[in-house]
Amino acid sequence: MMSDTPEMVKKVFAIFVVGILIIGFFMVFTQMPKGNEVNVNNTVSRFYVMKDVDHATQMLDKGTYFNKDMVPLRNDVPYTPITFGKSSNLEDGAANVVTSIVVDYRGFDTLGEVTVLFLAASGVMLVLHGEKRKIPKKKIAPSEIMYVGTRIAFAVIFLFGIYVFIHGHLTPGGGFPGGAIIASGILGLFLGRQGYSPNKAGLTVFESLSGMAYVIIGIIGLVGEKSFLANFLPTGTIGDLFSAGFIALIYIAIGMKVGSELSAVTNAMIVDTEED
Amino acid sequence: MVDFLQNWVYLTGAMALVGIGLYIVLTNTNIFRIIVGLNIIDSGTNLFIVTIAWHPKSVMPIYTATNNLVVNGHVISADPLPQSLVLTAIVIGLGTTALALAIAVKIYQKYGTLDVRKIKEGDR
Amino acid sequence: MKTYNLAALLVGVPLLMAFSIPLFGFISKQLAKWITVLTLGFEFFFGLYIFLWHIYPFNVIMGNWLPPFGENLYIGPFATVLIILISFVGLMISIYNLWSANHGDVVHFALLFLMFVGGSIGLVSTGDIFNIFIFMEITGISSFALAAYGPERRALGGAFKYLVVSSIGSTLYLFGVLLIYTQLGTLNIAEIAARISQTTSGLLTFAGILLVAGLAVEAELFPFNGWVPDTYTGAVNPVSATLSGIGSVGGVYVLFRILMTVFGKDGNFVSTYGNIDLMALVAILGSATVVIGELSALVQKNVKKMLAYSSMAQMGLVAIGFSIGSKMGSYAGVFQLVNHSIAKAMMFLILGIIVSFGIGEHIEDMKGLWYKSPFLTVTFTIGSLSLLGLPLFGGFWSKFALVDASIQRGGWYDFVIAIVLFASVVEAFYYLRIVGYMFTSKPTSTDKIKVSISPAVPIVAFSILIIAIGVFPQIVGGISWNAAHELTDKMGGYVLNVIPTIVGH
Amino acid sequence: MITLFSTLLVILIVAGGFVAVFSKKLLSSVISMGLVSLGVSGLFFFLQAPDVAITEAAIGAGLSTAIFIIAMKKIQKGGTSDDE
Repeated sequence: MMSDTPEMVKKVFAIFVVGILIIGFFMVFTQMPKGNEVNVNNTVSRFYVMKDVDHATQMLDKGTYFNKDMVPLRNDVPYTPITFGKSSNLEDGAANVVTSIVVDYRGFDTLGEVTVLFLAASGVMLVLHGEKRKIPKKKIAPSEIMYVGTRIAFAVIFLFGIYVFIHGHLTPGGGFPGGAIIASGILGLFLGRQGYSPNKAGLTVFESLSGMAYVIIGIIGLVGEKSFLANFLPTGTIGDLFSAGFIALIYIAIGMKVGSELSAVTNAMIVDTEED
Repeated sequence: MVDFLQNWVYLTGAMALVGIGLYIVLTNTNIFRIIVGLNIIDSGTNLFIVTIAWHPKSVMPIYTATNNLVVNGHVISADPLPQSLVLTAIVIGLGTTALALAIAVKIYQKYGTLDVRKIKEGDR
Repeated sequence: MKTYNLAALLVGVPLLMAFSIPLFGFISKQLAKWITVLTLGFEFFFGLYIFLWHIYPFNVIMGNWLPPFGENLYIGPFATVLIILISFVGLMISIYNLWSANHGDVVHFALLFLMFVGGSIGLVSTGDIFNIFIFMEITGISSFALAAYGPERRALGGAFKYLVVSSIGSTLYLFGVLLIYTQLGTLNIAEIAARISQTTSGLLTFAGILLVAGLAVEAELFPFNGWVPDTYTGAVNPVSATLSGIGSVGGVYVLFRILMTVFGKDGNFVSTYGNIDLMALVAILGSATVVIGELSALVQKNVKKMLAYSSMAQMGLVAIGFSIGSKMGSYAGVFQLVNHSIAKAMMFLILGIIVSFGIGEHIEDMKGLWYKSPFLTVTFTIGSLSLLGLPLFGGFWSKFALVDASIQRGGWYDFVIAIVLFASVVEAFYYLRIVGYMFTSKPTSTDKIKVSISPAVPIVAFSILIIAIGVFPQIVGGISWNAAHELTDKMGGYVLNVIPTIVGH
Repeated sequence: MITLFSTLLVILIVAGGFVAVFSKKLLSSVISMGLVSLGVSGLFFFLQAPDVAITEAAIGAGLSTAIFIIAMKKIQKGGTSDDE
C-alpha cells in the first residue's frame, strides 16, 4: 500500500493499528451483558424463534408494546407452545429457525445476497473477458479411474447438493451450501478430465432463469399478498417436507442459481490453466 | 465460571484472527497475500458474530423432536438472527474473494508482477 | 404509518432486469444496453411520480412483516430527492454508454452498471441497518468490477486498491452494527434511533467510530479516501462519472442517516450520543478533506486526476454542510450534493468525449478546444462555473446556504466560512485555468469534433438542469428543505413515520 | 470436555493464522488460510450454529481455497516463493 516507507516502519505502524483496534474491542467486551440468562429474550429473535411476530405486531399496533422508558416489553408477549410434528398452520412453517429468518422474515436481505454473488460472477467474467482456452500441447491421457471416479462422484455429490437445499427448512444447510456442493462436484469433473468444459450458454440461461424465478416469486407475493416477498403458500405441520410455504421454492431457486454461478466462476477462472 | 471464560476464549480467537488479517493486509506487498489477509479478516468477523449470538447454556436453533427451543416462556436457543447474518457475510466474502482473484490474475497478465510497488512504478 | 408496497418495484424491477440481461445479451449486445436505459427510465419516472404526486413519506413493507420485525424501505423526502437524482444521473450515463461502451464484455458491463444504480437506489431507501450493509456490498462489488473495466491497465491497480479499502471498511461497519445489536436487540433504524440512549456510552462511542470509519470510505472522507484518485483516474470516463455522481451520493446518505437519525440527539443543533460528538469529528474530517483535496487538485496537470481530487473536496464540503447539524446546514448539504453530482458527472462525460477523439487528458491538451468544439467547451465551462459557485449557476445557492448555515451556528463553526471561501478561490483558479486554455490558444490543427446524438443528450440535459437550478433554485430547494427537516427532527421526521406507536424521549 | 476441545481448536486456528503470516511460500499461506476457515467452521458447530458451520465448510473452506489455488496455478506461481 505505502510504497515508499521502509519495511520496519510499516510493520510498526501495522502493529500499532491492530493493537488499538484490539484494545478497543476488549474494552467494549467488558461492557457487554453476559449473565446467566440467555439474552435472546431481549432481542427481536425471540419472536422469530417463537414464530409469534404477528402477535407482537398486534401488541405494537395497540401501543402497548413499547413502555414509557421505550424498553420493549419483549418478555410480555404471550406465546403459544410449538411442538415438533404437531403444531400446524404457523405463521412460518420452517423447523430450522435460521432458515425461516434467512428466507422469510428477512428475505429481502437474501435477495440482495444472491445479487451480490451474481454480480461477483458477472464481474469475474467482465474482468477475465477475452481469454481464450489454449489447447493443451501434450495431452495427458486421463487416468481411467480418475475419469470414471469423478463422474460417479459427481452424480452422488449432485444428488447430495439437491438434498441439502430441498431440506433447508428442516435440517442445517439450505440453498447456499447446496449450490456450493454442486459447484464442487463440477470442480471435480474439471480435475477428472483434461479440457472438460461445461455448457457455458446453458449455465448462463440456468443462472438467469433461477434468478428471475426468485424475483417473480417476490412479485407474486406483491400481487397476491400485497407485499413483496410475502409467503403465498399454506404452511403445513412443522417438521414435514411440505411445510414451509414458499421457503422450499426459494431455496430451490437459490440452490440452482448458486450452483450454476459458482460453476461459471470456476469455469472462467480455470480456462487457460491447461499447460502450454 | 469456566463457561464464562469460554466466551472470552472465542472472542480472543476472533479478535486475533482479525488482527492477523489486518497485519497481513497492511504489511504485505504481494496481491495474493493481501487477499489471504482479507479472507482471514472475514473468518474472524464471522467467528465474532456467531460468538456474541451464543451462550454456554444455549441449544441450536432448530426444532426437532427432541430439541425444544422455548422452556417456560423463555427462549433457550442461540440467537438465530446473527447466525443468519453470518450466512450472508460468508457468501459476500466468497464473492469479494473471487472478484479480487480475477483482478489479480489480470494484473499479473498485464504487468507481469504481483508486487504492489512495481505496479505503481509501471503506471508512471 | 403510511404504506405503499408497490414501491418495492423500485428495487424489484432493476433486479429482475439485471438477472435477465444475459438472456437478452444472446440476442444482441445493443439490446442489453437499451434494457439498461429502459429500466433506469422506469426508475426515474417512478421517482418523479412519487415526488410530483406527493406520495412520500411512506413505508414499503417486505413480506408482510411490519417493522421492527421485518425489513422495510422508508421513502421520505430525503430518499425521494436522492432516488430522483440517482436515477436521473444513471439514466443519462446509460444513454451515454450506448455510444461509449463498445469493447470487451458489453453485456456484463451493462448488467453491472444497472445493478450499481439499482443498488444505490436500494441503499438510500432501506430502513434496516444490516440491509444497508448488503446494498453497500452490491454497489461495492459492481463498482470494483466496473472500475477494472477498460482497455487501459492502470484501471486494474485502482480497482484493486478500492476493493481492499472498501472491504476493510465494510467489515468495520459490520462490527459496528453487531455491537449495537448486542445492546438493543434490533436492526431496524427507527427502533435503534428511538432507543439509542439506553446503550452504554463507551460501547456506543466505539461502535460509532467503527461505523464512521466504515462509511467514510464510500463518502470519500479524509483518512479513508486514498483510493479515490487512483480509481477515478484508472476507470473509463463513464465509470468515473458513475462513481462520482452516484456512488458518493449513497455513501454520504448512509453516513448522515447513521449519524443524524440513528445516533443523533435533538437540540438546536444535532449532536450525537456517546462520549465523543461524532458530528464534530466528521466536521473536522470534512474540513481536512476539503483542504487536502483542493490543494492536490491545484497541482495536478492531468485533468482527470484534477477532477478526481476536486470530487473529493466537494464531498468534503457536503460533509461539512450536514455536520453543522442545523436545518440550514442539512439543506446546504443536500443542495450541494445535487449540484456536485450533476456537474461532476457531466464533466467526466465531456472528458470522455474529448479523450475518445485522441486528445489527451493533460491540461496542455485542452488548448484551443473552442476552435474544435464550441459545444463541449461551453458545457464544460457551465460545469466549472457551477462547481466554483458563480451566481446564476446551481453551485452558487448551495455555497451561499453553507455560509449562511455556518454564520447561524457561530462559535468555532465560523471557520467553515473560511473553508468555503478558500475552496471557491482554489477551484476558481484551477477550473478557470482549464477554461482559459480552452478559449485562448489556437491549436495547430483544427479538426472539428463531431459529437453524435447519444453522448450529446446527457450533456445537454445536465447543463440545462444546472442553469435551471441556478435560475430557479426552488426546483431543488423545496424538497431539500423537507429533507433537511427529516434529518434534523429525528422523531417526527423519521421514527414516528416508521413505528407510530413508539414512545418518544 | 467440549470446552477443552474447543479451546484447543481456537489455539490451532490462531497458530494457523500465524503460519499464514510468516510462511515464505504463498501456497502454504493459502493452505493455512483454508485450515483456519475449516477450524472456524468446526467452532461454529460448538457454538450451536450448524447452518453456519455447513456453509462455512462448503464455501469458506472449500470453494474459496479451490478458487485460490486455481488462480495461483493460472499465474504459474504455485510452488515458488513470492519474492517477485
